Amino acid sequence: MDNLITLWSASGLAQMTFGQAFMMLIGLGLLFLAIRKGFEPLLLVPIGFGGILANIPGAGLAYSAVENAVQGADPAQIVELTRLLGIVAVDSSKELLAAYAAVDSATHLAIHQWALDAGFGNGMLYNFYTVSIASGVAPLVIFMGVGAMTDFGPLLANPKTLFLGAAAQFGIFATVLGAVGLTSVGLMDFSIADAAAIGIIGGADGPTAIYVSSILAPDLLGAIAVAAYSYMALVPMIQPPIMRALTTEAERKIEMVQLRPVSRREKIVFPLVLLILVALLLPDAAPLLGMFCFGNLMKECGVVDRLSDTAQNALINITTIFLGLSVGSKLVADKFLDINTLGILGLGIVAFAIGTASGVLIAKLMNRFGSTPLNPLIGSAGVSAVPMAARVSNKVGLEANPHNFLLMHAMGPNVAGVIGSAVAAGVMISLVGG
Amino acid sequence: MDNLITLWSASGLAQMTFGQAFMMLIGLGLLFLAIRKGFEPLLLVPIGFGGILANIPGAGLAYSAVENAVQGADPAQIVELTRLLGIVAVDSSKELLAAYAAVDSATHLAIHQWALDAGFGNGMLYNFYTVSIASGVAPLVIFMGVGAMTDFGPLLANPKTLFLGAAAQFGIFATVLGAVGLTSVGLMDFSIADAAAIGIIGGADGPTAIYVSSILAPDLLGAIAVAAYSYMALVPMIQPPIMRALTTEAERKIEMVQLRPVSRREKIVFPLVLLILVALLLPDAAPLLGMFCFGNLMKECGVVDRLSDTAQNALINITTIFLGLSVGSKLVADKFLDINTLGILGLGIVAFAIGTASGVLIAKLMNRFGSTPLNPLIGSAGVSAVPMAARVSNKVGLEANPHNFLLMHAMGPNVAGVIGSAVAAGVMISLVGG
Amino acid sequence: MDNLITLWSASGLAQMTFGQAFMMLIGLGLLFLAIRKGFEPLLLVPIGFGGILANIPGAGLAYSAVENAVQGADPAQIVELTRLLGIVAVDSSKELLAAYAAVDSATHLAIHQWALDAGFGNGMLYNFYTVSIASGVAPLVIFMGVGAMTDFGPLLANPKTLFLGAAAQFGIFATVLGAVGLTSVGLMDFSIADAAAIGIIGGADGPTAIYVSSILAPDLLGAIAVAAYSYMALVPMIQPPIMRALTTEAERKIEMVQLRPVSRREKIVFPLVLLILVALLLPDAAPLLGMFCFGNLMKECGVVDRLSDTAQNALINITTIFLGLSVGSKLVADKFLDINTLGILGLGIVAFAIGTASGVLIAKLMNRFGSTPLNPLIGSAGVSAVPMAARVSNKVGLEANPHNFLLMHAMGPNVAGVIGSAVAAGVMISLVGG
Amino acid sequence: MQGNIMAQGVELMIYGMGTVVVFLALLVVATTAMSAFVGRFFAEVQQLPRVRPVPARALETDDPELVAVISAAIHRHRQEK
Amino acid sequence: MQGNIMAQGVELMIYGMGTVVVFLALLVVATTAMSAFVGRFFAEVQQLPRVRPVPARALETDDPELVAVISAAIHRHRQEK
Amino acid sequence: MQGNIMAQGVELMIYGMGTVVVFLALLVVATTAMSAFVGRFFAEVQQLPRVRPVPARALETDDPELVAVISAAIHRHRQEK
Ligand code: NA
Ligand code: NA
Ligand code: NA
Repeated sequence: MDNLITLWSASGLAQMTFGQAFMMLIGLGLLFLAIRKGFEPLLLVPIGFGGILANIPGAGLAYSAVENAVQGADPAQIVELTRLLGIVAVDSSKELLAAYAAVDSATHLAIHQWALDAGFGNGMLYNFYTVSIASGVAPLVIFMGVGAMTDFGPLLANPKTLFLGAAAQFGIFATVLGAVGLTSVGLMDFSIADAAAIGIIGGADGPTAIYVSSILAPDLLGAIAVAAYSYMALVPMIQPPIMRALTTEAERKIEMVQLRPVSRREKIVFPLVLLILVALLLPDAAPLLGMFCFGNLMKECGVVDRLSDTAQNALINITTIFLGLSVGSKLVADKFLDINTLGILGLGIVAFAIGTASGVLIAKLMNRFGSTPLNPLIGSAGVSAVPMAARVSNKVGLEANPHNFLLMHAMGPNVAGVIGSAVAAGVMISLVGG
Repeated sequence: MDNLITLWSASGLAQMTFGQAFMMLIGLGLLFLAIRKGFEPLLLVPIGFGGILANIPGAGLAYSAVENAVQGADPAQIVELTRLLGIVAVDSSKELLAAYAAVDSATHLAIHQWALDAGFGNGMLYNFYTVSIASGVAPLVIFMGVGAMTDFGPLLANPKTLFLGAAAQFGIFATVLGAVGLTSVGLMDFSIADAAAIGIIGGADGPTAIYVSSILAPDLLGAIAVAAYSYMALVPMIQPPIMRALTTEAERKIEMVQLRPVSRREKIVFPLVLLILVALLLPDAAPLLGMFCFGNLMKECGVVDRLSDTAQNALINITTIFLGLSVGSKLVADKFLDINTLGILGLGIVAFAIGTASGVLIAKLMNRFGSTPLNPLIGSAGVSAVPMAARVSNKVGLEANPHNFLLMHAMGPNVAGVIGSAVAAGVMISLVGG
Repeated sequence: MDNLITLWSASGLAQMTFGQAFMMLIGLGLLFLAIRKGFEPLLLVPIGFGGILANIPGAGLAYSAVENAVQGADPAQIVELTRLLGIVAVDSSKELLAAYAAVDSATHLAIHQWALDAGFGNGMLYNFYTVSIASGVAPLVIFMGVGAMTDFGPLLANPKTLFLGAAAQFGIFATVLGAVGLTSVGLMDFSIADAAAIGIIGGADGPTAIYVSSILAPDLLGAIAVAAYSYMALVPMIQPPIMRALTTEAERKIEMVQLRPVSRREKIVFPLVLLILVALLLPDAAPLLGMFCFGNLMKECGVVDRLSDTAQNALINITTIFLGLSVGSKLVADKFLDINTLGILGLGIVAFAIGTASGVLIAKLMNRFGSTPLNPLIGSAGVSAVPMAARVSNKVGLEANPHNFLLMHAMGPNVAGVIGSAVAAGVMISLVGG
Repeated sequence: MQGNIMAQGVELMIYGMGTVVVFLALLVVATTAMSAFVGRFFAEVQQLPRVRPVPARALETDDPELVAVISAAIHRHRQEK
Repeated sequence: MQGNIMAQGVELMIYGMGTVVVFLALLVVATTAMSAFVGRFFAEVQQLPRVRPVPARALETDDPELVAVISAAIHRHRQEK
Repeated sequence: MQGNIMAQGVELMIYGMGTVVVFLALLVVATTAMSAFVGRFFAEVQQLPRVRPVPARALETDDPELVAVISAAIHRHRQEK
């Protein structure tokens, strides 16, 4: 009979909260979008599934040993915990965890040991998160793989398109302003670090967003990653109306001159040039852009093809699986269900829209004052979202002029946008991190 | 001359114990079975080789820094150790390690630091074990890969076969009873957690057995894993006599109706249904079945094929290599050579036999009271041992009736058995773990 | 304005030292050699790139949290650090770090926690180094992969060539003598452990050199690895003059008898024979040779091809990427730019030369006193540098006699050299390690 | 104590086997219901070769030249029909 | 305090966007210079199929028989020319 | 002290080189013995293409349809002979 009670009280039904049930539906919703609607399935399938796992009541898969112990320990153990924390008794688990977050590393270790001695352990997803994201390694490895898949040829053929990649990053900083604005009018409660992490959604680059969030605002990482990947999938819906509204029919018809061929040596030297520039100017962007350049050098140099192939396949796939599940661990109800999440989702789409608009407007400017014709539609590709945004430029261009293939031209600003948002990430980490 | 003595006393010959020599022969024997007889070579080659490595005298590859230090430290260092342990001097290394096992986490850390300061380190295999098995990650990753290789089509076409997968798990619990029985008559010395871990051999599922043992009875893990994989390889010898004994010729001739086609959508939704049921009823089975369902969803959803391919190839292979070597580390003589190991080997084969019999008998029952004909031979496939047990059903069926292809029908109970033993694992962890 | 100062003082230009700039040029030079000249690109591309990353001023990618904190902490925090170290105030970061290196593990932990609390973290490359090299796992995994790629057929057909693999290891020990000689005349400052690690360059085997250095002389690892891989790439230039100088035209023309066919069973049993011999005689070589034999057994046994394929491809490639970047982290200016590095580079090439000469001379001896003809040119292949050294033997042989294909005959001493240097590594770890 | 572990074993068997049976029985019900539901409301045209939807945006930066070439080829092919 | 965070946001925007633009502008300059330099001093014969230099020594122990066979074939081929 | 390290180096050379030679000499003996033993008692029919024994149970859940189809094909093939 005791066993029956043990089994029942250990069951999910007996412990399910409304928030957990709701978050499991959110997880199923993400899976639906990924599988049925094709929303960035490589990330949203693991994220959605991880989100369901994280919210299984009683399993504590997304919690650390300490969090699991705080929820499950008996009163005598909690007394010991408050002694270790050096506080008087508090009312709720939430306050205990807040007190835990405030103590120094030595006390953290002591309390972790207390949790182990009390028979609690880290949840599976918490371990995945620690190893893959908190360490920073998973986004960096994915960035290396993306580097090994990126062709800088179109960018090298027309380096001016780097300005478009810069312009579109305005979406990032406008969103920062939006986030602090919502905070200053009292609607939300974001710190400046939170605002910076939210802004990076506008970079339209998944690994960069996850990397920055993991440093500046780990609590918001779930919402930021979900927003970033969802809106990237929505780029074909978000961008065209903005692009049409800001350009004339005549501008959309502009045909661009054929790109010059780019030599292999230029492609080999380019990642090194970029790396040196990062080293001289923005060391805080070195991990992200360094790994990106390393991947690209492996691809272009032609003498380490087996490493490049692995970086583009086995390694990036393995990392993606664990990264996705780890992001899912941040969809745990008591962290995700918060008014701030709504703010993040709202601000994220604004970021995409502003980035698109800035790119198009600067492209118009460059067309007006430049010597060679430049179709403003390729400006929107500067938000990154590689290669979707470039395809959108191509598609909108074809609507206006069926002989106008903009794809190759849009790849320049598109990969420039990746560099631009990594630079923005470095600035933010430098100014508000640490 | 001193160097010559150093070299000689560091050599294996000077330090070899009888137990180590014997275990190296066991390791060679496992390699022979794997390579020459085809016994589950993917696991038994690494396990056998790891077993040899673990028993290399003087190398201490399977020991932690503390174990190595306890064996190698000088008297002054041992005095310091007893002081840290808060005990008076003891006679043997064994007692020191028992005292070490009893202290709390903070003291564990202090003693680990003492070992490092004394110049000792973790052995290579000990590190592999810690990272891959003690963390729980390797069995889970393998289960994810198995999920990505599993086709639930035959099960979905005939869900009633899930009952056969349930029935065959009786082998697990009968073995638990056997283990506690041997203990209560004083022949063996198993705790209830040990008994549960031994029982899981009857689940005929390697990663499940390793996962459960690593939580409930890490000391028995070597014997349990070796038993589980060896008996799985022996399924074609263990099962047929039992199947023939419990069925009539007429029953073995029963032809089953063709399975209905199963739609892709059913296959996509099924892992989610299973996951939700686990979440509601048995959170302690969530890591195992969660990863299994995740792998299966990746396979079936059709939009993340590159992740699914990696889960089925590079990732599962890498994990298998380290899992196997880590299991081998538990074949170290002073842990493996124990009367309990014989008990485990004996109980394991009983578990397989009882599981087979239960599956066949319940299948007979279902055939008698069900509306559609059901060949009792597919009941034995409920023990798992995928896909060997299903092939055995097919083969024994063909002997009785050369036109009777049972393979597809037996795949239903076969994969049901995987689910069934993972559920049993969850119950056991819930009831006797922690 | 403050932000502008923050950004400027965080920039690389403001913090660049001459040493860092110089090391970045060294990194570019290694990339040039790897990409343009084909110098061991699989290792030197990651090493060179890692070297550049390690020297990015202000990024601290190659430093631990403690090193970063010592360089960046404010005076109050440094006071706290000296209190933890139990020393009075010191003048330079270098002295602080020396004091840190001298304290026990518990104090290391306390100071690591101090660094975390002060807001500093491990650099990316430092983490890579810790996980891949300091743990020992990366060189071992690469050695397993090399084992899975090695064919012992030619060695088994003519086991006497093992003596050539032994003879060429004289380069290792002669170099040890050179290193201690330079120290005893006061030109360099190497400990006996340093000398042993430097000697292993003469083993002409990358993973062995990195494994030994990581245990005996981690500070010299960068220079040792760079020397080892560079000189391996230079084997076609270093060896031929020595080979020609030590042999007569008649000797170089010697044709060898066709190798006997070797059965599959011999190939399966050989790695086990080698393993047992290691276990009995030299346990300190067990990790290296154990993993090597394991890889080879996986390849030859024919029943775990999926594991063998993964060991030769995805796993070794992933490990190579991180191993290379980690070695690069040791090219950080304040560790690499040292008079000792010049000594290492000089001694390394001497080691290759002496190893080559010893191999050729012993081969001459064996030819004179043996019953079957033995071309002394295959002796040089005993240094390892697989398969480059064997190709060099073949090429020099063809020059003297266009019908004389020595490649297969040279593969015997070539793989024997791998075993020989792993044995030498074991002796050294046994005698001067720990 | 020895009798005690026997009792624990019996209990573990009863509750364990019970849970396994109940769980899998519920799974039979849920699976059957799911199949009926999917079959009724989301029936696929069966037996068609499985269509793999192209991911909306693969992780990789596709080769744009290839995309352009293929687009052109498809375009021509459609016009020729 | 609330006004303070607004000011911080504005500052972050100014310095952040400024850095992005300056950095990418410098990259335009550096890239253009690099392309000119490479084009002038290290020009490739363009449009040739990309030659992948064989690594001097691959990690693997090549199959020596294969090497021998290929060497012989190349040798014969050259002589026949 | 400086002379001391020289002595240590000489010692390391003597014992190290000695161990390498002794170890590889023993390996020559062991290998030769092993080859003789295998050749005498476990001789293979040589030069046959290497047969890869199918693992008794691969990790994967094989495609059962494929297995059935292949089984049938083999069956028919044998009967037709
Ligand atoms: Na971007
Ligand atoms: Na089972
Ligand atoms: Na060597």
